[in-house]
Amino acid sequence: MSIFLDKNSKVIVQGITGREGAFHTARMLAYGTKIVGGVTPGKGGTTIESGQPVFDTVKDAVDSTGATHSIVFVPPAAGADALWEAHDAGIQLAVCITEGIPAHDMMRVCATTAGMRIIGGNCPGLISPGKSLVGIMPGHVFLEGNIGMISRSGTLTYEIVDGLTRAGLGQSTCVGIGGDPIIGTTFVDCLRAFASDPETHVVVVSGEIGGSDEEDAAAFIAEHLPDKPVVAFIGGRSAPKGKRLGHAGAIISGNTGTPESKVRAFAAAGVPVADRPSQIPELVAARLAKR
Amino acid sequence: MSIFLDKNSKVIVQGITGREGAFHTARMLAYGTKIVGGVTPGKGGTTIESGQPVFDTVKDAVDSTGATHSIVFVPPAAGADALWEAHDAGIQLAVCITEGIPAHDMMRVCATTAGMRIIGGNCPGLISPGKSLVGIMPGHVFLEGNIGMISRSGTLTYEIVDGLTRAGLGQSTCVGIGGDPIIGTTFVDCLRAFASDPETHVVVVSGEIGGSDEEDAAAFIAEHLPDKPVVAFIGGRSAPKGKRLGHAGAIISGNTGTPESKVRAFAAAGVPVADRPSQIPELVAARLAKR
Amino acid sequence: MVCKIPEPGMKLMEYQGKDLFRRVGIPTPSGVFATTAAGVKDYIAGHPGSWVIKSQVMMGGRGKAGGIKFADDAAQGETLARELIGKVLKSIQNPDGEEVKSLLVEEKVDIASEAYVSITIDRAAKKPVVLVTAQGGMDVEEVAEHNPEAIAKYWIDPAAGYAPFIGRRLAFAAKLPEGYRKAFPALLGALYTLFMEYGANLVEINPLVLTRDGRVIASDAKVDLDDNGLYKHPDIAEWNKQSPADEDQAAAVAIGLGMSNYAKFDGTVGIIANGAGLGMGTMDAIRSAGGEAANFLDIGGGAQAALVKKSYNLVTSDPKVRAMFINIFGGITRGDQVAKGIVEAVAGDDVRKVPLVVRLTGTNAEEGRAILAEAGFVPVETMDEGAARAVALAQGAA
Amino acid sequence: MVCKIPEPGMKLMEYQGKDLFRRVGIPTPSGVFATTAAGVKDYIAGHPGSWVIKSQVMMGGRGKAGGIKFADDAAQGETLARELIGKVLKSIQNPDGEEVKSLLVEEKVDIASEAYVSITIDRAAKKPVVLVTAQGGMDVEEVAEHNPEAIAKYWIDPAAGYAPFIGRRLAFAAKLPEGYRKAFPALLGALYTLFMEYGANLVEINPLVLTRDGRVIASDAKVDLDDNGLYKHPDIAEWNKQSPADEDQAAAVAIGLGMSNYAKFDGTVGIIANGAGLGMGTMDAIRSAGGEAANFLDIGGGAQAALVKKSYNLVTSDPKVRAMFINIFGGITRGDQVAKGIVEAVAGDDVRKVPLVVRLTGTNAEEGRAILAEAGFVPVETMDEGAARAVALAQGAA
Repeated sequence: MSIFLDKNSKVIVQGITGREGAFHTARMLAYGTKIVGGVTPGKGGTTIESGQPVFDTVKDAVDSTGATHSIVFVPPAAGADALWEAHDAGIQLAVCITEGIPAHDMMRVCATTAGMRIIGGNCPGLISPGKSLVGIMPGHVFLEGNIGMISRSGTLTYEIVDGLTRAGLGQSTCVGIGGDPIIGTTFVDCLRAFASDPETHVVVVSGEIGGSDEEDAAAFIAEHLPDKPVVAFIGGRSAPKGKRLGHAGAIISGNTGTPESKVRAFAAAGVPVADRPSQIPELVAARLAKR
Repeated sequence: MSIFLDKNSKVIVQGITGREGAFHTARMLAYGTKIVGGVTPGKGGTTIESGQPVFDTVKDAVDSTGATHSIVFVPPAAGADALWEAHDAGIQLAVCITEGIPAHDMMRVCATTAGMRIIGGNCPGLISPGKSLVGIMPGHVFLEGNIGMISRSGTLTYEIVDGLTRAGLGQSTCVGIGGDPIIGTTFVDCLRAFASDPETHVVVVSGEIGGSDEEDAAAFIAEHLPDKPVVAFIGGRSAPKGKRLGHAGAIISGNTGTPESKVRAFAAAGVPVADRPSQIPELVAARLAKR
Repeated sequence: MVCKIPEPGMKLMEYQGKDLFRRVGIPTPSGVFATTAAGVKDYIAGHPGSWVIKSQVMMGGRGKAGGIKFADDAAQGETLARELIGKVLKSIQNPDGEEVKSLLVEEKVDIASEAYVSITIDRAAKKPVVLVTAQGGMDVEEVAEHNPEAIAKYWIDPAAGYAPFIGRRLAFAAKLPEGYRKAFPALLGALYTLFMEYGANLVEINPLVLTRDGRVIASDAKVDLDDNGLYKHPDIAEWNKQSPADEDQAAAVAIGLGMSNYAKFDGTVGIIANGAGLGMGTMDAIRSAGGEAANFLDIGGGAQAALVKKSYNLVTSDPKVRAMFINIFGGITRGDQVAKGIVEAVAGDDVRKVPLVVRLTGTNAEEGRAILAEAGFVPVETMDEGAARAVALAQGAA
Repeated sequence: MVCKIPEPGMKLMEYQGKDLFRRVGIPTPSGVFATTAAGVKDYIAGHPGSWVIKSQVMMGGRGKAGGIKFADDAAQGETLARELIGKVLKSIQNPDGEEVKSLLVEEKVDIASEAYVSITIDRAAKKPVVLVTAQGGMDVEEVAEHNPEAIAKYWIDPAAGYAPFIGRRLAFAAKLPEGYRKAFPALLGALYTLFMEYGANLVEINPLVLTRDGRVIASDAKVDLDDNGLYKHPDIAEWNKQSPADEDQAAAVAIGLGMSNYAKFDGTVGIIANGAGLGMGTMDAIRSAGGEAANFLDIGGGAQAALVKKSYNLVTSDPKVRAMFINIFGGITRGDQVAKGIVEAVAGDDVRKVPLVVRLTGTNAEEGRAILAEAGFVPVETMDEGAARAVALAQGAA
């Protein structure tokens, strides 16, 4: 099993004829993703080289293909619009690759797209290895298996997964939740989904300094995932302490977002934290052995 | 039984120390309504003559009293704000007496207060005779019983109910849904509630020319209320045909809002339409006799 | 109220609508507003070229009625303007005609294509609805009747608001020519901003012109504002005071009623009621009794004595009124206040007295009936009874 | 990125923040912005009275650092301005100090009370959060620590937006003095408009002053804008170009990176990585290997060869850099493009050459490795290995 995405998920590409859209559409198709079409306004009625139809609007695409998943490759200024269009057309899950969508647009998007799961923005996407890839991840790094993976960073995900795969530890689903300030799906959302996936045996959470997502994840794990082992990594622990954003930031969550507070939170939840990505496979293997 | 309101409903009054608010609070208390407090910003901590506490905010009032119902007596420019405040504080049903809230404010209110039922604006409120009155209706006209009543107009409601009461036909709940262009609760919403109230035996729908609520109600009755007799009245049938609002209005619904179209719709749904309010009691009695 | 289906509003003249268009960034033709022939002459003299001179009237069909002219120089412009100003335009929609008091002089654009776009309120959906068709420049109702699939519709969620994909989708669905596509999403966004910010019942651009040089321009402007929202824009509310579009509205506002609380009809029985529903019901009862209402007047909720008196005077100022039926069922309106107003109204020397039938029940009815009794009035018991008596009095007095 | 927790942004000076305040209708003290002592003198000469002269700096604690003065006439104003302009202010928060380049001259208001209000983004809730306390004029973090219940909070639903009850509730909850109550809901609404329209990470008024004559005025202004939204306001983006607040940001933007994609540190190992996460992970790996990173540089997704070359030059322009570790795991970034950029960068005569370790894997890694091999580079296999080698090279070169 997998979460959010399986081999039957029908996917459309928003921005399919753009430079990045076209490049990654070909890669996703090569991986086996069921890409049923794409959207580029003004190019409706044409097809891309590999034969998939192009539509003027997401609604046309969904009506014609029955797509449930979408992946968004558009410039940041068009990102919110693309997500609203996907929601309006009935898309159930949208992966937003676009980086740098204004945070205030994203707050409004998140508040007005109930019923649609958004992954990202500024994320590498979603992969259920051996089944489907909706993202820009290098598919060959991944291996089908039972490890769930959630990460704020794209390239760090590949780094960690590469290690897992080399150690023979395949993955059920890997979710790059994205690095922008406001993202659609959090660690907790993913952990909740993994919790009810019997074929995910261990979950790897790859966090970063800043924000409070990791602390929230740790609290969720402690309360709701007693039987699902979790292993964590926190990137940026060597970074010099940065300037703070004004005064108000830290007061809201009562949380400093420092590496120490994150490591402490995971430790309290019984989650081992790797010092380096390369340590993760052994931590995972140890947890698997205990099952 | 009754819909929307029963004798245990805890009610607060928004604008309790204003002229209309104070006047109708006294009348509602006299009727037996469980008014547990009210709101007037800046008068928090005081009490009204009859002893109910006044709060600065709806949240304070709800937190202190456990109120679930609210009735709004504020100027039109403050109407939308009052409804948002009620929703935000967890009120479940708000009766909006205020007339003339801008339609665009109300569209936004209706789109952003999911979970709270709004009756009105520009409505006379809600009464479950013998149990509770949340509105400005003259309580003595009403009689406890088994007739449900829904009306777009305030004073026409009293007219019709007066006739029912004189004929010994008591009412379960009477809802004045309000006459403003955008209202929170429609005929159909009320019919749906009456449909599952076993102690409402006949429903009276009092409509008006214009709009398409009556046609929608007729369609709903035909489909969902096979076993609940309904009697209707359409006010304004003698009105000269008015000017139309631009071109676009009629095109949306494909509906002219004329008395003829409304009478036709009700007839098609098996609903007798009274020519005068004074005919309603006999139509109701006939329907009751057939049960 | 009954006469302004679906809802009461303040209609703007074309030049006023275009003023709002410019505030939100919708392109309009260049030009000038003029109230004199000299003004037209001076403008064209200063801006040589071909100009359209458009009569500023509320009525539909002004083109067919001869209200739109073309001028190629200042002298011609002056002549045409002199012809138009003061002219009474008549059309099928408006057989009584409407006098031209002002003109809009606009650049004559080279039209490649004409589209139609409007936003209005869908009361049932509680949402703004956008209509777009590529068949602009003609009556959209005809398009709706003969070619309904040519009209693309979209209901905007007021919580999410407008997003450009809505304009894109509509442009494709309505098959607008490609030249519209780039400008349309932003233009519709601006129109939605106008619709929401200014509280419009209707905003309509017909035609929305695509020029041969690739511009997309609002060639006409129809804007109808919700009068309940006018308080947010005192400058625009002022426009209406300067030139009220409707005499009945103006009369109602003058005595402190809402602008849609009064309307004059052709009958002989004057009516005052509290509440639009009861007012309409009273009109129906008058007709059932064999008469016709002279008016609709809703004193609204919570009316005080002074307003009742003013309303009495307004209704009886219509010489057709032969009898009056005041029908009050008190809820928020209190019977004693109404009774006091009636007594005061009829007591004055400055009022036209007509046979009066009063029906008073509901909140504080006892007190009210006592006040009336003291002044020598005996109220009737029911609406039907009151209607019958008022009709008889009106006919007897005829 | 790592150095601007919680998110990168463009901080405005007080006078710029107040410019935005005035655009949305938030009252600010009267006064003038000046960059010369003569400007201060002239203004006070033309507007006799008591004036506050405030140094325009980004740092906190400018009052304690002597950056705020009071003048009662033009001559005094000139003298004080001359003292302040060019002065380097130092505070605990900013031991390096910041040079004063401009001043804000403002009316000295008669303070009855000082409150605090801010709006910032709660990333976890995905909503704007408002903080209000009656204890204005002091450090809100101290209030939060010692008297947390004095801070009232409200999370605004971005779909519903702001409504006046929010301001009322916060004013009551924070126990603001009664004098604030009338003005506060509209003022907070304006602040929310600014926050959303201009895309602010933070808007803060501290203190929000209630004057003895009953006005409510924003006495200070702290505004931090999300740089991702700056494209919507080119006039404001221009402010930043004129005086970049941060040298690293300016350097990043100059070569076409995002303003938070580069930051300089104290170590000796230069870093280029693709992705902020991998960049941070690479820094961690350098420390694990016993070294320290000289910088953070994220070339972002989909970087082309030219950008890689410019990034190489930027990192090596720091003389502390003794070795370079380029760590690429290709996803949207293609290994061949990066390899090409590395080869081009190092081929130039105009670059400072430092020992270079490259790790290249992921998308188009094979092609990239072929390009590198052709140019004589042998990439390492893993990040740990690359970090270890780069640290060794940096230390060997020392």
